[in-house]
Amino acid sequence: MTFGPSEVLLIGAGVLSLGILISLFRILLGPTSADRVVAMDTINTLVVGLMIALGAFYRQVVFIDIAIVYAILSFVTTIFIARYMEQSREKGGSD
Amino acid sequence: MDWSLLYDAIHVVILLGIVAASVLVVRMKDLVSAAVALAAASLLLSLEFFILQAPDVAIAEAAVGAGLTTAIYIFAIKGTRRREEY
Amino acid sequence: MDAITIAMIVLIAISAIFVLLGAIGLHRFPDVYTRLHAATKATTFGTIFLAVAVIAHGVYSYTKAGAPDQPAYIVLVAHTIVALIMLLLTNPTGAHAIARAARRSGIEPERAVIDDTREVR
Amino acid sequence: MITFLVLFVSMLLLYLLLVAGSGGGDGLLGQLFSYQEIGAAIVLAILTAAIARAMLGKAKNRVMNNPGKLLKAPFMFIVFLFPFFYAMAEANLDVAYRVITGRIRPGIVRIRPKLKTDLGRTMLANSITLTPGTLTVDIDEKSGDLFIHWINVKDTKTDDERIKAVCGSFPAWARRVVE
Repeated sequence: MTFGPSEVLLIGAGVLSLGILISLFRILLGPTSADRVVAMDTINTLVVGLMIALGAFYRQVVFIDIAIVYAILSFVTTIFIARYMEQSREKGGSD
Repeated sequence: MDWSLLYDAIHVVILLGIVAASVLVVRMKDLVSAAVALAAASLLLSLEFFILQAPDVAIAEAAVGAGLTTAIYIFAIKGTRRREEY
Repeated sequence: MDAITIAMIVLIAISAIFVLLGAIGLHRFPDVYTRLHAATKATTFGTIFLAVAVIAHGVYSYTKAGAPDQPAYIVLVAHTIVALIMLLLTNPTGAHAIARAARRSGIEPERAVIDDTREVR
Repeated sequence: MITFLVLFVSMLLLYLLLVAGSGGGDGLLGQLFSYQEIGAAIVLAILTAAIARAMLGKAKNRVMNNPGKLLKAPFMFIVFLFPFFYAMAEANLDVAYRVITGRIRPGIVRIRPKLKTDLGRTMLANSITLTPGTLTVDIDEKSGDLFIHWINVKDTKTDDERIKAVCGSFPAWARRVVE
């Protein structure tokens, strides 16, 4: 058993995946759809962080490129849903 | 303590998240909330491909799943009523 | 345990604390706007510290590695910096878009003591 | 022309950052870039700048028309990063305190920062979103007023006091960097 930088990165990745699991409960509970979009945006940020941590853990550079692509594309999704909610002008329903 | 156990634990957490988000997609009555849950499921699926060390599939899933399908679903929801009734 | 391990433990501990606080804040606050405060600020700050830990790891490994392995660590550090810049540009913009969409679709801020947007529309 | 040059330099820097580590030489400088990549970077940056110039030249960004300010802006931006990161750390400790205790007093206030350019307003809005207890909700596009959600409203009398309480010295910094 060794304890070096790789193991520390793995622990950080574990904490981030715990944060993803906690945020998923807000998608389940959230009274309005805006709450769910907030939870999805949080998960996006955490997934980018997890990709950076695991990319350094694997020591392969291709994996960090995925994080860059992912950060840009998830932003497009968030903006798209926000534009739709802005135009629809009705109260977000509860479930 | 064996560190590969923690690696497997992350893997299991991501898989549980995919299952939970997919169940939410079916159960939601509000269509925009269902689209958001579908986006969450597909981004966790992209992370799963990442952990299985398939970078090309992960990029394709991120582009198609997180970017394109959500936009198409929102376009489709624009043409319907927002709430599902049955 | 050498110096780089201790430095990374400190950086990743800070990042873990803020990420968990952001995720818990999603459940402790009453409405969309206050949840956005917890979600954007705390998780962005946590991810910055995680990226700084990865950059420190890359720089340290560059000084230790032999000549044929060194370019891989330069690429690692440069691409982590690009990912961090993208995150810092897109995160506040996305939060602002969500807040504006929520206000224009008619969600009232809960327990608000003052609301200047009400007199505009 | 100046828009073209700004786009060219920024695209060149982005491409070079993405291909760092492609050289085959010895030492840090020898390993950074190969000649082929630098040539490709120049060609692609010229193409990108020529295509994107028509789109970005329309914005009301007056800093683009003033070469002296333009050369000063990157240095001022780097100096701005230090107070910005201090305020960001303060913001996160504040949010952490409010998550733990649950003590909030939210509200949406209207402030008038008197910035003229689009770039300055964007920078101020993004800085406000990342710093103590405030979040930009909406913008009045004609007058440049910002609507800000404030997690812990303090009572203020005049407009200047309110701007000071919401965003500290950021309007002055934004004016210094891009106007």
